[in-house]
Amino acid sequence: MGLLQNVIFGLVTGSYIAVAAIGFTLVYGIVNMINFAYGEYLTVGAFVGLLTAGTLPVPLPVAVLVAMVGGGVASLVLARLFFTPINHTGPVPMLLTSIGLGIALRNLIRLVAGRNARYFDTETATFRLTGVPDVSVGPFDLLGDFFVTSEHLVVVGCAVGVFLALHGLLTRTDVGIAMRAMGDDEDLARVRGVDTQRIRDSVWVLAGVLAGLAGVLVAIQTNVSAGTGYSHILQILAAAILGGAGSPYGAIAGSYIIGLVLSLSTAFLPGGMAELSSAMAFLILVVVLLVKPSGLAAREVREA
Amino acid sequence: MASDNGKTTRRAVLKGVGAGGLVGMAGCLGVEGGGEGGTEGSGEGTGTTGGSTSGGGSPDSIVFGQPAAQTGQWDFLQPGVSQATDAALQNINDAGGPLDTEVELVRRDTGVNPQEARTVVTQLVENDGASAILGLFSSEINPLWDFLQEQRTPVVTPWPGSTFLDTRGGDKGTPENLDDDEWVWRTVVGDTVHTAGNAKRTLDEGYETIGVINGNTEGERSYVEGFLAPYEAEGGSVAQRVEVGLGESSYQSALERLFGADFDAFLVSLPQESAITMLSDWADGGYGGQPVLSDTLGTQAVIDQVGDALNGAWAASPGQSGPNYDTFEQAFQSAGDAEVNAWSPPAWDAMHVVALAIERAGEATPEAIERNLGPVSGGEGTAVSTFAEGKEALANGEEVNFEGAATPTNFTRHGNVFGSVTISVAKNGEFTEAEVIPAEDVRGFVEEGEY
Amino acid sequence: MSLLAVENLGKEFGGLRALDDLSVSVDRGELVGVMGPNGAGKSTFFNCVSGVVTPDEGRVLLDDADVTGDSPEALARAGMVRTFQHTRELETMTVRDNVRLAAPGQPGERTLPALLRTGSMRDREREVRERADELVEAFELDHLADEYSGSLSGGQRKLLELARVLMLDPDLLLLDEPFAGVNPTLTREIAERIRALNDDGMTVVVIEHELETLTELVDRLVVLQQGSLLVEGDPETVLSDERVIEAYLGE
Amino acid sequence: MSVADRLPLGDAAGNGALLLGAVCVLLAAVFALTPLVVSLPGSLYVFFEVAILFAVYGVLVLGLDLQYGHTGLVNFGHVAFFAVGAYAVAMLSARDSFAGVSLGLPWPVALAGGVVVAALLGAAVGATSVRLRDDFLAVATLATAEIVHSLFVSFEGVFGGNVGIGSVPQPVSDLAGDADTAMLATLLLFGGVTLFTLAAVTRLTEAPYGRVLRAIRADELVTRSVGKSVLTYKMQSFVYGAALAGLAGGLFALYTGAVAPGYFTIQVTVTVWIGMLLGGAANHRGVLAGLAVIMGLRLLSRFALGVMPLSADAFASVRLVVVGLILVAVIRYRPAGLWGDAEELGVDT
Repeated sequence: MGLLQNVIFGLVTGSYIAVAAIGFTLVYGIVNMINFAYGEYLTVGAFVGLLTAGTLPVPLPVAVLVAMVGGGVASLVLARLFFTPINHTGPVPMLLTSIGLGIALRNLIRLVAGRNARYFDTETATFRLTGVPDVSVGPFDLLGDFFVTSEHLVVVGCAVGVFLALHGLLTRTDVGIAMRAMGDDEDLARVRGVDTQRIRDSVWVLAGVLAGLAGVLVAIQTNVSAGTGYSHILQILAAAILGGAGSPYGAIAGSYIIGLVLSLSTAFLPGGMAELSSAMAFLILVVVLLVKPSGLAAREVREA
Repeated sequence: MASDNGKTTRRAVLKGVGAGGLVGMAGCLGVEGGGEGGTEGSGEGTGTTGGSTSGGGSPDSIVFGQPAAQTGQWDFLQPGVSQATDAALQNINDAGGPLDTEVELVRRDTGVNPQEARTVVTQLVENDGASAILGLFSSEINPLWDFLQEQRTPVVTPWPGSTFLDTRGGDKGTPENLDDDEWVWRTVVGDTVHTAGNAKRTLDEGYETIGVINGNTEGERSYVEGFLAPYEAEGGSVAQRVEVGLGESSYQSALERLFGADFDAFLVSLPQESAITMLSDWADGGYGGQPVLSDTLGTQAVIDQVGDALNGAWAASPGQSGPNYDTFEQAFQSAGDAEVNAWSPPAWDAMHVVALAIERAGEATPEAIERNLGPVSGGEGTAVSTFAEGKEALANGEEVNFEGAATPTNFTRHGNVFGSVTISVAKNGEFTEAEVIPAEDVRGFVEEGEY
Repeated sequence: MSLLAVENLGKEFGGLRALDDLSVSVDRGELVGVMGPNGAGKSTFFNCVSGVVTPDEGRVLLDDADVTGDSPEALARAGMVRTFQHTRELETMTVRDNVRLAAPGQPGERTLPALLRTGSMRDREREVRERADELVEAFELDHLADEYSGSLSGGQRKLLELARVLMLDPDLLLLDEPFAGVNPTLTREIAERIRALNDDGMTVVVIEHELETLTELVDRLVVLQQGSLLVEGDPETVLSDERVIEAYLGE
Repeated sequence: MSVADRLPLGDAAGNGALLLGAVCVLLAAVFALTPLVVSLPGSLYVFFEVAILFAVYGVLVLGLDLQYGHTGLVNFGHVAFFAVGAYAVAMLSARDSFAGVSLGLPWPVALAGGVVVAALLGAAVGATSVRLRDDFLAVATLATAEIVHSLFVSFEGVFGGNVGIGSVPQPVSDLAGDADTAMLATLLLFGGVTLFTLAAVTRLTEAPYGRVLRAIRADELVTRSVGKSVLTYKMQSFVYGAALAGLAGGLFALYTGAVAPGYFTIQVTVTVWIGMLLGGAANHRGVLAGLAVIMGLRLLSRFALGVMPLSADAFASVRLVVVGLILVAVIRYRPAGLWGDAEELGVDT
């Protein structure tokens, strides 16, 4: 069993978790809520992408862009309808509202779109590297032959693109700088003349755009159905909290850790324990919350 | 038959000695005292009946209940089963219906959740007056086993492959005697049996070592266990087995682990969507090897999504080799645009045996249906493929033997069916039937009385 | 002998030194004022002493016992009780319940007596109620006794907080800006009450940003600057100290 | 509920529930232990079924209300403790289950074991998690529930996988004999247990004990600064809630005669949470009433199938959409629930 190959798989998995987790964690940082309905935003994006690719004669990348726009619009509308009016009530009512909204959205999607899984028609090419020496340690090989597929490259490429764009946004643009200021201290930001509602809206849109992208990426790899996003929400949440809730850079790190752990635990856990690999993300989440609730980014999460 | 013309209580009154009357409790509780002590075992007593059926002549209405997966884990399979059920219903009612009465079907969502299923079954039996239940999954039947026995209403279901049912259910070969009955029947071949057909094919093709990848739910595990028992008994061995969760976005690590071992063929037991993801990953990774697919995977969608890499893969399906599959298929196609799945033909069969049981019994009570499911499905009678044929034969005083779409529908003493197993091989973008392993060959793998 | 002794206390927050080698002691029966410009470390000093924050260095002695790092609840039970700069009312509880809550030694706060409604719980509760009613009345909150404390005005909150801590009958009372945001009339009233408590033998330490009231009230003043002790002594001496004047003017 | 005096010193709070509970249990005993039989109209069975489930969930919601309504602990993994209690009881008492471990111990021993195991899990989760901020505690408990669920599914040899554990004794059915009498006796017995639970939590929360819990919900630091060991109380509250969930799980297992992962999905948590919020957290009778409303609505919606202009498929989805929107609407428009006290809960209306 080649470690290198499994690391590649882990990085791919981590990539689409990361795209989604950034959106999730930005909402957490700015709006101060855990949005449990966020998985449904992925589903919405995936369906928008599928519909576009299926009905219009446009190439897939255009469909992806449409999905991102669709996700952004959906996110803003939902926020305005459900979350903005209760912004002042604190994290717990917001969390509960998002849980209710998630149930409603998921079933609404099922009602409208039906229950069958749909697929994107894509072609995949595989690039294989052979002749890589095995560097054996016990039963494991550190290197060994490996392959990547065009799908892998697209997913990782999209993720890297998102990271770069995000970094640019947060450091170079007024909106991004205001976002960071607001994440640090909302009152101070307001005093300094930041239009906090506008920033919140921007974050909702950004989160929706990222969810749309992540939704399509997941859908290309698997399929689209009403449960697509929901089945990923706990991984996204685990990644965001692992990275330090509210920190986009932390979320990226958290996502790759989750991706690697999922991949490596599936590959290397002893026989009887392999079944645990699906629970691994949650195990990490619980451990992080216990040991270092502030996550990797080490933001102060103090009570009182 | 004549012995059971009166109204019967659905629940056995086993005890009733010396009870005092608690009169006037809230008005809604009828309290019975004394009078029918010690009728242990007969399971019969006079009392109220919850259903709307009555003995003798044409009942006002006949209701079948269908617990369904309109939401929940397997909801994507429901359209194929609903459409098959509706097609059968149409077919039955077009022929005048059992006892010249139109059958009404009430379908209620269980979300594949045992708790909901319990409520749904109660409501179907007690409020909707269903005289038979035509649904329920293994994951609902197993935890509700005792409860279903108490209902004393036949459950004839197209879904469960579970080995749990191998030695449970049916009339134990004694149709008239209800005491030993276990009220659950399935018109789908159990995993123990048809998997044996697949195992046989795998061995016949010379694959003596396999890898196994399966999902972690009851259906997937039970398939693998059904496969491995005869496979290993006949000399095959398992090089590696990997169990995975369903609906994951990637199975590449699991494949990496699986193919770390040395084997020629690998068995896939996953629901369709997860299997497509997994097989796409497998194709992309170029792992090679002969794929052996579980019954549910012989579908066009699998080939369409996975592509040419799947050429040569075979699926063994028990669900479409009944003597009258064509009759079913025709009716199914004209009933809507849902895709046929492995449980559609069994759903058709279930409707038919129940309707025929009513026609033969001359009444539509649950007990009467239970007594007649065995007689109309097996034995010496005139072979019939539709309700209309059966109704006519019965009217002529003949016995009938329903030959179904999924299997010949000959219930074993445990309420199970045997059938031949169809091997379909993927070739040039579609599955083509390559071989039919006759029921008799498969039967050899299963001990008499153990199924 | 000193009731409270603080020795070489140090505390750092993210590279910022909030307390730096601070040593202060308070004798039994004293009424001490702690002052200093914003950021001088007054609140951190209280937080370290009352167990809300654990100091990085140094020791806190209460009645000669080392209580460094002890929890606030343990310290409260040991006789040292504090209030907060921004009044922290239990807003979702009534004024009465706010005061009653603080009562020590209530067996009904344990599971079994609560479930069994033991006699000892009821007897104690009767005493608690009497005492709480006395305090509520004494602080002229009786007309608000059944209101949720969330509806009180700022001054009333200060009074309620005082009533609540007095329920504990503390040996040492730490008051964090008891006059902040309170009108002059009420300020005088609160000051008188503090004086009276001190006269009855309670040791009191008051942090205050406002100089005027504080200097009239206390026996001794401690001035902090940048986490260290700047000056201490009787109010007049301290207020005329050049360094103090500079510290305040320089602000 | 009077806000002025939580502790009526003369007449003991919760005595009504205690008395009524005793009557219920006595009646249950009469039906179960004597040869008396009843026969119920079949059309009412479904209501009895749901009423029995309501009694079980009632114990759950009371435990949750102790944790959240009074102490402010956001436990979003309540189903885990319910499931663990049920599985422990099933595994200890089952005889020859088709799958998984079955030890065949007498059911009273098993029931006690179930409560203890659930309480221990509560202690383990509590010890590590109650320090967390509200929403993080919600996430930690939710993740715990997911882990527990996947353990039950994965370790087939121990927990029976998806089949679960069967052949669990059903003492009430065995004693009562016929099904109708058993159903009534079960409802009375479980109703009695729920009322006892109501009495117990009412006594706890109306005693000075409850004053401390509510103070913790309001402001932990203040509560500590007046000498209360907040962590101890939070732990106790969490463990009591978990133990009650374990009790509910045990009763459930002994009623259904089988446990399986399908019984213990996140749906259970969502249902009791909606019930609690709808009724009004911190009001014991309110949360029971809220639970009754949501479970009643779901039951009645089953009967709406015939009159709604929708296909059965669409109806199934619409039902769940409505459930989700109820949760959203309650939080937005009745944040204190139907019978909760907005000021006491510190919410705007």
